[in-house]
Amino acid sequence: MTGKIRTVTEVVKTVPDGAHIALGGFAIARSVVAVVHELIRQKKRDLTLSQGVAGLDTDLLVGAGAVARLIIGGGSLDRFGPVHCINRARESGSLSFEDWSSLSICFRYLAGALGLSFIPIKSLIASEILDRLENGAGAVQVKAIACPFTGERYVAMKALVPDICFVHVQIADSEGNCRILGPRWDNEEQAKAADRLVVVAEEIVSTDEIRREPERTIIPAHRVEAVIHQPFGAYPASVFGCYDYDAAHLKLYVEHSRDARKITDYIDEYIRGTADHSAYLEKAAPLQQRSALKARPVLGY
Amino acid sequence: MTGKIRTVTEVVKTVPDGAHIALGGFAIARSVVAVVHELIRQKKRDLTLSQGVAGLDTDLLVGAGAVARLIIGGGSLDRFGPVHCINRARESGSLSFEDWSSLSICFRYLAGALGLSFIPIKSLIASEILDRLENGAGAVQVKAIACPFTGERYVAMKALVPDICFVHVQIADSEGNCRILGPRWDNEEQAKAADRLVVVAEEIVSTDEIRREPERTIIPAHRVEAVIHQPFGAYPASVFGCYDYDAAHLKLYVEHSRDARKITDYIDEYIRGTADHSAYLEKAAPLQQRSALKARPVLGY
Amino acid sequence: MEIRATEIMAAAGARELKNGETVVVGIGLPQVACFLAKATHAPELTPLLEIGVANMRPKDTPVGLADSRIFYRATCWSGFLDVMGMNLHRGIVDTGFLGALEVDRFGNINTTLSKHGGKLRYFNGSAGGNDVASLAKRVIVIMRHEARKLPVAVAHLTSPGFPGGKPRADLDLRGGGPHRIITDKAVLGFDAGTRTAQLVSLHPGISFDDVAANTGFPLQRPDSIAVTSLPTAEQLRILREEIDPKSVYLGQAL
Amino acid sequence: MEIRATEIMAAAGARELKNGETVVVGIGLPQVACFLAKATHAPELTPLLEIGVANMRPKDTPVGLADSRIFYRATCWSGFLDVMGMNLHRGIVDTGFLGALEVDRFGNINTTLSKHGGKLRYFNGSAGGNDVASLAKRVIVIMRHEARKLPVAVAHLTSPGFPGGKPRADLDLRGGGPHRIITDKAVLGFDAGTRTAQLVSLHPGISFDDVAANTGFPLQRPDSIAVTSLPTAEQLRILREEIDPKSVYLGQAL
Repeated sequence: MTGKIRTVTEVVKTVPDGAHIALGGFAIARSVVAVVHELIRQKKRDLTLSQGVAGLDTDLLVGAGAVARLIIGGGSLDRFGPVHCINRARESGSLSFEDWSSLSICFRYLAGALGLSFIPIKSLIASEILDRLENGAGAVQVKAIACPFTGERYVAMKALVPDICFVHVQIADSEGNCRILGPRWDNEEQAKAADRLVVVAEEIVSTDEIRREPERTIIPAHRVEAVIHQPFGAYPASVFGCYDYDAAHLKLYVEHSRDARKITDYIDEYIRGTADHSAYLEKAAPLQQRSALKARPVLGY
Repeated sequence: MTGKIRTVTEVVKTVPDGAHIALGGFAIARSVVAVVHELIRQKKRDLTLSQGVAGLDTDLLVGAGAVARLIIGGGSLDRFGPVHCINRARESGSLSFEDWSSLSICFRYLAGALGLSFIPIKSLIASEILDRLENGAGAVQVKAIACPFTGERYVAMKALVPDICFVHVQIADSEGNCRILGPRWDNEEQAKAADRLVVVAEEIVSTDEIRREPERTIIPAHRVEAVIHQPFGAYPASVFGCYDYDAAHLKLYVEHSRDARKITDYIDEYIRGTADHSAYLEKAAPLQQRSALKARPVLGY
Repeated sequence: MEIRATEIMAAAGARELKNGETVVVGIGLPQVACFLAKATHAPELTPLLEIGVANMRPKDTPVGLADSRIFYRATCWSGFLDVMGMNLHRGIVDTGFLGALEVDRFGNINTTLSKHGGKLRYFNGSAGGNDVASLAKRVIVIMRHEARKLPVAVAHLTSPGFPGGKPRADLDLRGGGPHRIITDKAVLGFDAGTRTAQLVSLHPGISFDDVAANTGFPLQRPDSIAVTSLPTAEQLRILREEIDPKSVYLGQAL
Repeated sequence: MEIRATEIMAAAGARELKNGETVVVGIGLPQVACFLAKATHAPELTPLLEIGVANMRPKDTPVGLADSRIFYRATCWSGFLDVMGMNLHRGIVDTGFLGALEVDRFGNINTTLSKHGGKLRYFNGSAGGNDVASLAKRVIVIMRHEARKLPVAVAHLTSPGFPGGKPRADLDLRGGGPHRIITDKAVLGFDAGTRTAQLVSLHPGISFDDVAANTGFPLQRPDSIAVTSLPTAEQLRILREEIDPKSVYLGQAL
């Protein structure tokens, strides 16, 4: 039974311009590349993006000019380089930028997930991150408060409640019960904070299989609006247990992302120039190449 | 290698009178009976106990007169009956009592686990639970506050940080990496809130086994001070995946717990009258009886 | 076999649940009502247990919330923080079922103590009850219909309905509050204006005077009195053959 | 083979770690230093990764924190909330290792931007850096020794050391703050009174004048100058044969 299984094209059609999107990737791991490519193909505009540590997915969206506002804790492509498109956009001031830390973004998602409109934290204090938030786009998101019991001073942060969250997982059933293999960074909190949740799964299993190990269900089906079944949906990023990152393609990406014109060439060739994710995969990594990236069962990469 | 493996006797010797102990059981499931019995044998006094939903473990300690203060969200022995010893102590006013709800206790443990000195909640509002806290023992634990961003009114609660937490788990290694099978109620939050953490495990596995499925580690070793290996350590309560509750012994317990004198008879016979948990098991549930309670692998009970 | 009051109650409870909803249930009739709805008009219902369970398939008639039999073959095992924090407190739980020692005319619930005959006796307290009553969009109470269990005012306000008859918003309560009280004699609802309990329907063969005499607070006689629909033959078959074959929940004296 | 500066740095980092401690590490030299300590005097060290990893056994020289190779065979895979919330924010992380674009005389760290030559350039930002600097009991920075990377004041205070030279408590910061700056030329520490960076030891063959000339803030010449201990033969063997056989971290230009 197909349940909530939808194509990425169908799902992205339901994302309005200007929406606040939370992305589940971290640097070059479980990046929601299939979704980001389709957001670019469908020419979505003025998006607000939030993420703990931005990576390939967010850098691409910024490079495509789809983003008006960024709310992130940091950004990196690991050793392959910095997030050039994001950094360039900051330097040119072409988008509204909120700089946080990994834990403060996680706490803000946690507050959203728990239905708390605010949460205190002991990070950010006495830093220029806080100064910039207080004097900039984040001014209405932070406030100095004291513990009503101990008097200890905290930074109160407003809950982060994305309109829609996209998380890339290894295993799901057609109803949306999800398993995440390996570390989960802030995926559970961001997924449960969002008003709408869509998961991209490498593999679809039966609900009976899910019922065999319910402890492993990180996201239960009733929270999930749609399930996109897309093997290699994070390529060229890695998905633990499924496939490794493609170092050659990441180098190619970074070469292009250094330069505003060249990133457009990349996007035209690999994204706008391909009809869908399958066509993109055939172009960027034909079957033989994908097979070589497949994870070995014990190593997981 | 023995790592952090200790006997319940050794561990309980390190618990000072007057300590705040968090217990991991829920009604008649994963109750930390082996620890509670030893606390009674070693005549610990003036304990503060906190727990989400009190059950057999807490009722026993209260019945033995070891508890000076109770902080719980509720209490029950499921269909076997109410927590007679706890209710009787309340009626006679023989202990200081803080009545909360399951979620408010969980949020207070969460705050403790996250190193937040307080946390807001939208439960308790407009209830006599809150009135009693404000006018009684809980007065310094609750305070009305408003969200600094939305102005929404919350009850701020002080974090709950137990001196020592005892949690009964199915599987651990000798270093303290723990798996909990089945629902976990507030075990993770209370365990990570406490200043000291001791786990009682039904089965000890190698650390290599733990490294095969790290997603299943709910409590990592570096949080754990000691591991008590005690099969049937929760008897007559149930431990999902290991054994069922013993309905006959629970009925026997409830019959005794109804009456102040009779509960003393029970404690004298089954706890003070036995040298340790093995002697107690031999008396209360000889091998054949324990075998009959063993869980069937698929059903888990 | 004659239709039992418990079967009428289960069917009435099931009728209140819409397909696709998220429901916090407890052991006994709430769970039976939820699974009856799921087996009939609401297959995509998601039952949750406060201890950290979603979409379970109870087996061998569990004795309580902590019984391994109740969370058998669930699709998710988590904890309080997920079910009550990230669902209930997040505001996405549609219906919460609760039992009660007492429910008063404003739907306030007491599960903490009784003072009958001047003697103070304590019971289980809130557990998740106050959280469900505070936060669920809609609360349904299932209980025995008895005057002393339906007083003008509860002896202890454990879980809020409409305290003082006030609108929930004025009290800073998020959830929608009490929606139905389903008893062995009738279904009660709440007047939108006065927020007091009103008769919705009488179970077949039960008179208004019987209900009024067994209700501790004044109950207004409606101009026309509805009768609670009986369970259909198919509902009875599911209740008796699939959900509770040993008649553990449906056979008990409430 | 000659002892490399990176090997001296790794050994110096390892020396700062006591057995039984909990340590938040990153990719590269911090991870190498941590595993050197674990393989020698501190077998019960627990390395944590912010993404949700405890006690991993990295394999095949990972390229970063999100590389599956770095969290291989961990004893626990969780998330930010566990590692950074329930460990770091809970106050039980003993040491946090950080890298930096710039570190100033008060140990304040910049990982956000550079303004060299008047040109504003942005970098990775905080990620877990501000959280570690704010909350760990002790912070150790490992970096290349260059005047422009060790300025009087950072171009952007991403992660607090002793801002304004003030005591951390006066600033409401919980963690202990910067403890060591380990570079390819020397080990720096912080004066308890002035909270400014001081020379702790020079690596063998490095002169004070060399270090002073390559430090952007004034560095006081101690009366007697200690020399950083070289890695032992056993430490070198472990570094070269077990931890980084391909010389990926130890071979790189910092």
